[in-house]
Amino acid sequence: MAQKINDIQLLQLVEAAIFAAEKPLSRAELQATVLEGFNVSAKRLLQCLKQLQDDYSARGIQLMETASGYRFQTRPELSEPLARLWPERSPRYSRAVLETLALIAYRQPITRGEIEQIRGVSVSSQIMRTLTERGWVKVVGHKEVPGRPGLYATTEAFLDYFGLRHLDQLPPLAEFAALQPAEAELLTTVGMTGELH
Amino acid sequence: MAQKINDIQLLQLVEAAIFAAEKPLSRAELQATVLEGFNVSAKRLLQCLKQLQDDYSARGIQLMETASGYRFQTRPELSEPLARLWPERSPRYSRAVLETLALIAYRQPITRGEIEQIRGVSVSSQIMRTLTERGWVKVVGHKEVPGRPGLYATTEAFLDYFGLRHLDQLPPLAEFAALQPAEAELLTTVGMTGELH
Amino acid sequence: MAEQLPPLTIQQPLPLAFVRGEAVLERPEDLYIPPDALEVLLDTFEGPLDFLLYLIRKHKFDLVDLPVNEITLQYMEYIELMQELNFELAAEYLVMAAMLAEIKSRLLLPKITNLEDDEHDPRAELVRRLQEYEIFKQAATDLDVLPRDERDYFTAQASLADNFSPLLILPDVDFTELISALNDIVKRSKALAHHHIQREHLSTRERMSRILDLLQQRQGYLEFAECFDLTEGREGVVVTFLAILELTKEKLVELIQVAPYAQIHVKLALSEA
Repeated sequence: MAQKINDIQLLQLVEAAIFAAEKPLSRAELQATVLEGFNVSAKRLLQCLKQLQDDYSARGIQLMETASGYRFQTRPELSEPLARLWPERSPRYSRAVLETLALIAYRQPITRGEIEQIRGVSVSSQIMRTLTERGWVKVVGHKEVPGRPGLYATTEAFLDYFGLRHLDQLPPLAEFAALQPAEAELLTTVGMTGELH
Repeated sequence: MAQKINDIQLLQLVEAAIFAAEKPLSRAELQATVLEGFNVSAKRLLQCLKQLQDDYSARGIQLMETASGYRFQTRPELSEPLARLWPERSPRYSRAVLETLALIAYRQPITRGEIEQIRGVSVSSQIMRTLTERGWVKVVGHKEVPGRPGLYATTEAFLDYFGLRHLDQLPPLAEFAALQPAEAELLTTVGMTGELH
Repeated sequence: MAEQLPPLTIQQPLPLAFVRGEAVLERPEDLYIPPDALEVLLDTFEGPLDFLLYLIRKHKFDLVDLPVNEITLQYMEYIELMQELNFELAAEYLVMAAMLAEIKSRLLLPKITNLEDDEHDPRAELVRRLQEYEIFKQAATDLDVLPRDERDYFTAQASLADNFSPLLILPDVDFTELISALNDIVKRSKALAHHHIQREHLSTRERMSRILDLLQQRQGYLEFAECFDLTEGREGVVVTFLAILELTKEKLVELIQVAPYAQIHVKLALSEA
């Protein structure tokens, strides 16, 4: 004693079921739950789902068929503004990140190896990635030594963030040059020290 | 530097946001999240929501405004077949729970002792716990009498659950005026007793 | 709910009751109530007020002009019956019994005060409580039929598109944090410090980065003159020149001149391999 259901009622019911279910609903699940007792043919259900897909084609959400069934999902183009509904605060930067950034700012262009030499500890790829993804540092070239390590420099975004127009607005660190012994020696040797100021 | 957004994009974004959010979204929340940077006037947003309400008026789901904001929900007429999606879920509440909830809703803020006085029986801690855990009632203060009993009030979640925007959308109480003892006494004194029944 | 209750014992003919001016005569009913039915009865009521209301409605008594004698009699019969059957009665039921008995006895006393004063009607307080309870009992029923979530409607939700990722709020860095990080390095590296203390303009280092960046964009090859921006003035030219010298010295670039007086080119240094 199957109940009758007209096309509009069928559409409403299938639509509501897919929206209300916590997970994608397959056609078999629709038949076994909300459509139980209505005797809706497979063809009719398919038509109904096609109709729903059309109805939502120009809307903010779309009816998608995934491996486990049908579900509504937001348009991919809207992901960026929708992201603001779920802001995630990332943790503060570690000391290592800040020291690396400071060294790149003052000693650019500089390789990761040179940073490690000065800091006296290894610099993880994660640190370099953090700074690169933030858009504060970038690779501006490669040092022509074995392994061709990347040469890091700060970006305009870095200056913008800290409200600087030029790097030389960073406070001078008189002692800083002393940290590169090899270089300091070289400079002394070639007698160009004076001219560098 | 507000970005431009056309009416169709606005509709899609608001629609997607309400569908994707875990809880009802107020206009203020929409403005502060997905619409941030678009400079959409209050009037335009209201029109957009009205448009959405119209778009869905004949569908299996509807756009509703409850106490804490807008959400899409399935049509009440579809509840019976839809309930088959969750065979185990059918929350029923005892009369004791419902009477206690009604007293808190209509007489808030109210102490447990006052509820017991009106109901003529003690109110178990289990009942108060059920209502608190559902997020329907909360302690909003303490009555300054010995023991400083908690004063209970209903929450936005309570209104949301019952699809209400304000407490005054609750069904009116029968002959409520007659029931306020202080008021009734006053009326009696001035000889209005007859009119109270 | 009341309709589903078992028939109640009535031990005496009911008095005539007037409901909205209409006389109603209830006939005596069966005396016997099975004990388990009484238990169900107790569970059905939300306390003595609920029970009293049931009795009042069942016998179509007028709540406002409560016939205390009759209702007390009815009430007592049930209570006694339940006590005889050793049901554990909530204390509230016994308190109510005492209250009814008290009202009844006060009604028997000669009235001293003027009769039209409602406040001195011993029934008034009980009637008020019954009325009040009945209204909230009704409110609870009304609340229960309100359409509600998870029963009459369900929240409609959509999943997020596959390309969705939450907005990452990146940590703020204070300028002083950067400086203090640098100071730490300086302190830590004291041991490495060389006697020759060099102070270099940061603008030179910045310019070095810029030239490298430009070289990358130009496939590693630039005319010497292209490195200079004459609008920067003398100082800019000097900074650029120093930067090129420094880059050459660090073997990051090579300067190439194919013939005397020919154009000088700046070229990214290539490894020997």
